[in-house]
Amino acid sequence: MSAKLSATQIAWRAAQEIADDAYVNLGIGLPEMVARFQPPGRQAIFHTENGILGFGEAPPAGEEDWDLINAGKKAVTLLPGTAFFHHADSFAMVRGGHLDMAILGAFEVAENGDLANWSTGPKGVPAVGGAMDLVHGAKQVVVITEHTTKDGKPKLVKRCSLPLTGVGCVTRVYTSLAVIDIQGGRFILREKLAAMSLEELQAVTGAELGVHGTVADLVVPEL
Amino acid sequence: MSAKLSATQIAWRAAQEIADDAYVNLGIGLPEMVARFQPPGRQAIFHTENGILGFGEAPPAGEEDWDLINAGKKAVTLLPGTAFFHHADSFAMVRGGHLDMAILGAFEVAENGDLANWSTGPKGVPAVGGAMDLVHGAKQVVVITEHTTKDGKPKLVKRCSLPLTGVGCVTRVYTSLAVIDIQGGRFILREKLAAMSLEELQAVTGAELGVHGTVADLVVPEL
Amino acid sequence: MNKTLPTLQDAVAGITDGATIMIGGFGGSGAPIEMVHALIDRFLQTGAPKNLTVVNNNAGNGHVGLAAMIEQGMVAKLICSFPRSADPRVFTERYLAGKIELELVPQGTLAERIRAGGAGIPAFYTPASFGTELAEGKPVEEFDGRSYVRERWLKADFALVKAHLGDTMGNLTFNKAARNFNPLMCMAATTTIVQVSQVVEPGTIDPEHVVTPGIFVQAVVEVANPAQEEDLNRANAHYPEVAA
Amino acid sequence: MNKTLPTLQDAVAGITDGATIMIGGFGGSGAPIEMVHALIDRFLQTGAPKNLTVVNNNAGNGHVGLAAMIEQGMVAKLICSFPRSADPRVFTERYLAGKIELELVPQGTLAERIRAGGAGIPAFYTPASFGTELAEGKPVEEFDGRSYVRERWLKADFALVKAHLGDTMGNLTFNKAARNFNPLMCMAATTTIVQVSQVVEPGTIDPEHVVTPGIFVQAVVEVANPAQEEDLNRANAHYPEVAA
Repeated sequence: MSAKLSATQIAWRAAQEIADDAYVNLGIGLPEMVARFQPPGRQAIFHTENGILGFGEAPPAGEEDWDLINAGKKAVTLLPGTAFFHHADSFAMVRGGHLDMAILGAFEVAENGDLANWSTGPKGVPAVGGAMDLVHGAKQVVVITEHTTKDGKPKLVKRCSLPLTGVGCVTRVYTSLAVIDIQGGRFILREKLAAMSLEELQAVTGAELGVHGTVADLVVPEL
Repeated sequence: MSAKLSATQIAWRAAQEIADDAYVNLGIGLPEMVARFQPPGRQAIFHTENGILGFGEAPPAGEEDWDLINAGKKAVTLLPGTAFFHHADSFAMVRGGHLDMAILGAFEVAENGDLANWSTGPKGVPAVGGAMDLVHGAKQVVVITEHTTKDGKPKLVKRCSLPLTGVGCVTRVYTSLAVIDIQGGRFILREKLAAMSLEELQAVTGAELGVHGTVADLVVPEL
Repeated sequence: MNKTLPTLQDAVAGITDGATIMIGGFGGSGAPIEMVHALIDRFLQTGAPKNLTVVNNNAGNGHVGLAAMIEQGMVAKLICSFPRSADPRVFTERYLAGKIELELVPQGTLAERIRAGGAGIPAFYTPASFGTELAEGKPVEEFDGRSYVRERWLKADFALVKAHLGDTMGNLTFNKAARNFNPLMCMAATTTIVQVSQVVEPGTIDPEHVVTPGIFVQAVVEVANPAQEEDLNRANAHYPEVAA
Repeated sequence: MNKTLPTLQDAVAGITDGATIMIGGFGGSGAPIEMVHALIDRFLQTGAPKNLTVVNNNAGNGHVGLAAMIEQGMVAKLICSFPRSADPRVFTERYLAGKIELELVPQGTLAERIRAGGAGIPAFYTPASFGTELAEGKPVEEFDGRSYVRERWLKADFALVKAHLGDTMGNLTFNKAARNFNPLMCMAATTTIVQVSQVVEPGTIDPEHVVTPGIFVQAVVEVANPAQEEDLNRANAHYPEVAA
């Protein structure tokens, strides 16, 4: 295993925690990958903001139906039991607390559960999509992310410096180095790569990593 | 013609004012009768609160489908172009200003357009139904009513004494004696029975009847 | 995933004393009569559930369904828009005797409050009831020169709903105007229990024709030939049956 | 009753300078491209309409549909949730140059504001955006211990919508996830104009399967084989066509 998990491996790890029959929304980009790695025997029902519940994976290239897409505008397929609905009903599912889990990407996650994932500041074009609704609606809001930015700065921080997506909303983070819960305004380390010491992990994390009981090894297959 | 219009005749008179293709909600009771008297060549689309647009008249006795009823719980029939929808969508049509006309009954109508039609006071069981939504939603709110109560008291009054259904909402009243507009906080007489003088009509009306221009004869066929 | 339950007894087994229950239907159309009768059976056998708050458009008709529940004394409070019917005596007598509480809500506001409960909207403004006694004590605000009343969402512990087809994942269709409050109540309850005329396999209902997606449904039970309240009342039925 | 119009030119003829226009679709799915192109044709021929406020989930992709409208300079302001796409350059360049105004709205709030506009709800509370810069200047209130932001309804002068079947009374169905914002926008505009793949007679669409009842629709025009924005963009199409 390399020094950190690949994006695919982070997605795999997060997928192991999705319960059978759970209703789950996967954010655009990396989170979309999670669907591929559900453990055998488990079948979550995936929701997409643009009005589909219970869709299946991407069709082969050339067989796309561009009226059958997910929130990332990628083509998906039907499964038995799929339902279509309009955007207000779709966000009733989100805001009304009907989803079991939302899995989102992040620029920063703070130890108080704040999430920043929509804007890198006043330059450029801001785009929020459904993230601000998802963070307040799903029963569990989970983040998957690299542990640090490309230039090595912590993405898990004491307080977010970037514009917030939501306040106190994230309860678990799967990173390229660790699995971390957010409880009582603190990061609680649950799993870390075996090759890394707690001190090394702390050094690339922007707020204190608490430990309750044992910290398990973060074990992910080669993918 | 008798000294006043029958209930059926009031309904007939109101029906003459419904435009072709208008979307119309008819209140429970007397207003339901209006649908029968649309002039030849005109076809309004009737809405009922319980989730049907474009239904037809009652089926023959014994052929009722009790899942196909109007707001008065009377059986209706399908027409080509009927649509079913749930109660929130139904009242979106009402509240959102999509209906051209609502025709309601009344206990009292005041010269300021206030309507009282749901409660006769603290005794008995109050029941409001959809009236409070209809009076604020339809583009035109019309009342059909006897001109006076059974014991001869005016139903058209200066200010309502009974609990209000809506404030300043009624714009026209069809009674057993007259057709009256409400404009600028006043009753304006448009039509009256030819056999009745203005003074006689004023005597059974609880607020001043203004006259703008001519007052036409209220002419209704025997029914 | 299989949300079906084998019997009506299973369907109503979890309903607790003091619960808030939304019961679908507009008058008899869309009313889950068999499920309500199963709940009455349980009450007669065990004394529970009682002290219930019921949300329904009406207050029952005759001596079956919701009226029979009220007649048994199971209902402490009713939230409805129109507590009148062809035969409203069961409710009327208890209400005038002070034995049941009534919260009267304009019908469109009732529908919107239930939808808001399901959609995570804690409050909204409506023109309905402005200037009337049903708005007393409620915040009022002006928008664009018109006055509106603020209303709160309405949620429930349970929704008892009648649908037409239901697949094992809880996707539902309804029959004609029996749709009414049913899809909204599915959204607004912690536990939504649906009696359907037929349970079908996922994929049987065209995804374009699903009215209530399964995410809003926790349990489905088949009642193959459901009674119509109107027919029962025309036959002067009582539940439970009384000796003639 | 017959709400059909013979041509796309008729459909867009009444749209005025400075109007607020809702345009359906989520990305390309459900986007009424042919109707938007007819509107561009009219602008190129007559100089109108311009100075438009457009409500859409996105900000166009490539050089067709909404992106082409923006490229022609017809749009003064965009209200959307996600002004990014595979090729967002048309919007991005105008935005960064200060030539187009952007009101960014969380997607669920955008949908609910449009529904509220159609449903006569002038304002509602949502948890979305609480504590973020998108809530700045908006009233905040606590309900049951949680904080919510008050949002206003969104209405439009016109909605340009794409549907699948439409009958002459304006009853509509949609194709799969091309439904998205389209039924909501039908409700929220003074004049809703719909391009459908096929016009059918009333009664052809089962009343149970009507998604948008005709009361929300003012005009219907048939576009038999509508293009998909995704296909146009993969072919690097421009509207109007540019010399290669």
